[in-house]
Amino acid sequence: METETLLLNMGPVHPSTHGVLRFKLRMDGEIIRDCQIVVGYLHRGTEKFGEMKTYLQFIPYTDRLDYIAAMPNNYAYVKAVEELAGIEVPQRAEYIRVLVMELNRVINHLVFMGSLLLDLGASTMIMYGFRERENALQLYESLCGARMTFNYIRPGGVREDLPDGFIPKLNEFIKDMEKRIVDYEELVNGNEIFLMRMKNIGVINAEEAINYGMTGPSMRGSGVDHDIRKLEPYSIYQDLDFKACMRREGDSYARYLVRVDEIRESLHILKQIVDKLPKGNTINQRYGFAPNTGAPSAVTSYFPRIFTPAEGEVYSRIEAPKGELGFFVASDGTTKPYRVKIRSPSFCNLVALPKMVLGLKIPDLIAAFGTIDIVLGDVDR
Amino acid sequence: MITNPNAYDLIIAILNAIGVYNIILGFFQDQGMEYVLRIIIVLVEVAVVVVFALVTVMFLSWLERKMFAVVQSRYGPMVTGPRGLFQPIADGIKLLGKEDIIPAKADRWIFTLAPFIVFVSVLLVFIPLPFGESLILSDLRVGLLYIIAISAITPVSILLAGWASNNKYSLMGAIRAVAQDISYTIPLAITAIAVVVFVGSLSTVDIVNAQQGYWFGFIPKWFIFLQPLGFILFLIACIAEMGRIPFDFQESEQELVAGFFTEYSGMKFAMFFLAEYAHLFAVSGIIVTIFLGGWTGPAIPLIPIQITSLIYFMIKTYAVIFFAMWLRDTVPRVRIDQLLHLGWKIMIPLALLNLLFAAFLVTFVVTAGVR
Amino acid sequence: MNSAEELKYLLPNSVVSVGVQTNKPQAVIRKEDFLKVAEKVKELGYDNLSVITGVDRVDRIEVIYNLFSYKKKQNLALKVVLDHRSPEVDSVTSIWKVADWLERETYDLVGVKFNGHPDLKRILLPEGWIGHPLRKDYDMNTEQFVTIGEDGEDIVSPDGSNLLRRK
Amino acid sequence: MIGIIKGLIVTMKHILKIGNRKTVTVQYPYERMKVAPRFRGRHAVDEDACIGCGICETTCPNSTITIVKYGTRWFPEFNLGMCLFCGLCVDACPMNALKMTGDYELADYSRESLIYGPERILFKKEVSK
Repeated sequence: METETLLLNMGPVHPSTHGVLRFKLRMDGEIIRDCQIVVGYLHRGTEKFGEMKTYLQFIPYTDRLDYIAAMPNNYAYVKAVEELAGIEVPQRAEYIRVLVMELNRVINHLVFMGSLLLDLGASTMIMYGFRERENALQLYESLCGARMTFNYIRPGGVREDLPDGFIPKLNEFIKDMEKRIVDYEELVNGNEIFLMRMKNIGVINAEEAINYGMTGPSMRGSGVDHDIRKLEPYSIYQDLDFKACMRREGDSYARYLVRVDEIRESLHILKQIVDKLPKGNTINQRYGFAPNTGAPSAVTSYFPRIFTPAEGEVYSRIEAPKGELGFFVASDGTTKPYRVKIRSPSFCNLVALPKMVLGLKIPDLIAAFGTIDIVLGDVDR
Repeated sequence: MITNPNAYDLIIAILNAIGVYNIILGFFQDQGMEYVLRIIIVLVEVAVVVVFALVTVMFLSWLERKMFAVVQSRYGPMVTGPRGLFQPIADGIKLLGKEDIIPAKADRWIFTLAPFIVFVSVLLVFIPLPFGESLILSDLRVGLLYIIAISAITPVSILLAGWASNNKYSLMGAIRAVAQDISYTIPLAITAIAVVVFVGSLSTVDIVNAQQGYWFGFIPKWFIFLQPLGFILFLIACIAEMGRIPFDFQESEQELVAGFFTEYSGMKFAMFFLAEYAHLFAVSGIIVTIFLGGWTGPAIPLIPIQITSLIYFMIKTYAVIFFAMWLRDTVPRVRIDQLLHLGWKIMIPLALLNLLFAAFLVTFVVTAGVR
Repeated sequence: MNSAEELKYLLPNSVVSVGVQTNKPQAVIRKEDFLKVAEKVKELGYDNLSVITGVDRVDRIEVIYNLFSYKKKQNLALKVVLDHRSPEVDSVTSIWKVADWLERETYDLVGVKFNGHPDLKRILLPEGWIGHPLRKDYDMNTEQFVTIGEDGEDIVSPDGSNLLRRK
Repeated sequence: MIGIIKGLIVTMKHILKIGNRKTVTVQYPYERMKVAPRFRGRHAVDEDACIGCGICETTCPNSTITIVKYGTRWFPEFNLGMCLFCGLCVDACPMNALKMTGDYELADYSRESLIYGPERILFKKEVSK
């Protein structure tokens, strides 16, 4: 029977587009025949800001890219600057950096689980995720004074040392999380309705996943065993014992499970860091004061106002919770970067979505979209 | 034919007990307007039911939010009244104060009419619902059939609302609601028929009366024990009929924004809201009536059976409502085609099988025991 | 021999020069041969296109492609130098699908035209935006206003006269 | 079916508050959470230490700070409507005069009232004897 297709405009204001994303769908009844993604509603010109601000001043702006997990953004930019200028980083600072980044991975995946389940109609999981996230955010608050926009990592180290009582609280958090994950798995993983909604939905095979530029957990759900922490170990990852979580199915459920596994792996990494954390400086002596004592807001980092790395270009990438996060920084020898380009994981992962959902239904689009785990601040920059 | 006593008889009995009935009746008879008295009593009944429904709806919306909050480690509404009990009233006042928007391209008449049809059709279900011994508005001889027929009006009005809104999301929500309702009324009716086979009557009061007493002295003669499969099917069909998670396609917030009432605001929105919770109560009451023994329960000395039966009915109904809310807090939503698949390919065959089983039981096993 | 030198060895005519991008090997490619080189590079196993960056160097525009091979675990950066007035290069969408959006972004913000791209239009900024913001000569002081038209598409205007206009 | 029942048990545990599954939210604004000592909220300037040098002004990434004359001396003025609360100004202050307090309830009715001049942010350090 000949049927007329219907143009459905989903977004930019829609409950499950995770912000301001717009799908232009051509529907045959409930079946998606064509899917176009329109982005850019949250474009703030972050790359242009990069050219206008000094190397130090740009760090707070990177917090606002992927605001669910801002620490890796901080680090990815700082890493690029460090590679450009050849700055040494003390061991303790590296450990603290990895600690905060892995903690952020846990947070990101908790929010992912919550919002995915919320997209599917189960509204309880997001509250559980946020309940545990709150504990982690309080750790961050005690560490750097902010809960989401940290501005904590500096070229040459970190802003401040860990506060008193941080490690015991972190241990408590890890212990608590290990128990809570069991709860989540019982609540979600075996649920038949959840399986019905996730299995064989939004399938993408390994080759396509790579070709479409997917990275991170979304790609590892398709059976590609690649993790930048393993491929090009940065910071102290070569000293740590962890594995890149991987599933073969390539469907939404696989992508979900990869992230649940990653929470466990991250907790495992955190435990190792707590054991191994060395003593020493938290910032390269050239870029910091000797630590002040006493006062709670004692500042230990002092970045020189005239910081001019030599002319050059660098592309440096890390494994952010959402995928490969890269910063291309070009310097022309002045105090400001000549060009900053952000390769954001959300942006590139989104390219593959239309490929996944053609021929499926609207609820499947929501489910597949939820498992790609994007943040609009990261997509639009 | 002997009809079961209903609320009309009860009111007259109460008036008699106080000793004023004859005086009032005499007054009206003098005027030659006996029918006016009948109308007044019926209007009183209707007023009681409407007020009861509204209060229940408010309480249920509070309960739902509170349940949600407790499950999610939160407090829920706390400020308005003791533990936030008056929050629904505050919400109602807020909704009354909202601008009543009718979209420019909407069909004005149908758009305005639809919420009222939904609400009235839900209220009509209360008529043959036995709240307790003789606490029933009217014991229709075709009570069960009537309930199924009336609940078929709801999707029609939802379709009206969705169509009149002139919004693609509303239309899709409405189409889903109708598809869902058609496919779930059938197993609903078939499982209900299985119970009717035991009772031999469509009257809700007869169904409850058939469940009085005990087997072996301690197992109540509820149909849930004779028809466990029927109960599960009926429960699933009812949740689908109510349009609650996991089967809330008519709204399905994350997919269709708010489904058929996307365009509604203010009091019209409140009407849908009221209808939803009134429906929840009514359908839970039906489940209790058919499978959980209705208002039956051990008699307590010194307290009139009308009161104890009402209490038993409420306890059971709220247990069912609690289960529906508990389920909503836990599970995600099914996909629409999966739901239809479940309805047509699994539930209808199972319901038919269950009917066959019931007929077998009636014919060969418990003919004497239950009837 | 690093990956850029290997490429130079294989395609001596197309690769202009070999250098480094801080710690990654980089090859500068003649823009006429770019598509051919990209195909060769894909054959060599560089299956992941990380990022496409356009840099406005005032007198020229450079487009830098950062590639990675999951098979060989090697990095490679390709650079094409384009004319500043009409920067045009062949699209690699047919080779790496992710280039679709990355090229659109480069077109949008830097103004590089990618020949053979299936749907080359602005992605982050609305259609009709004047200028390419990441060019060094972009006028930061001109305000542009975006409104939504009848059909839901964006309309850009240099003055705010059509803001909050209702029918 | 088993999976759903497992899930129902988890939610029931929360209803009955078994194990460490207590209510965690607080009744803001009747109850407040304690903010960390390092919390980056509204700025405060030590009246005695500030020399009005303007280093904070040049460090600020978002032009939040301007140096204004207050009485006879110069002090920074913060337009908190533009502030990123990044704390770079605190890091940069050569006299350690600038700090960020735990004051986070900064919502206001107009943009003008978000400009915090010296009269609202100055404090005197208590000298312990």
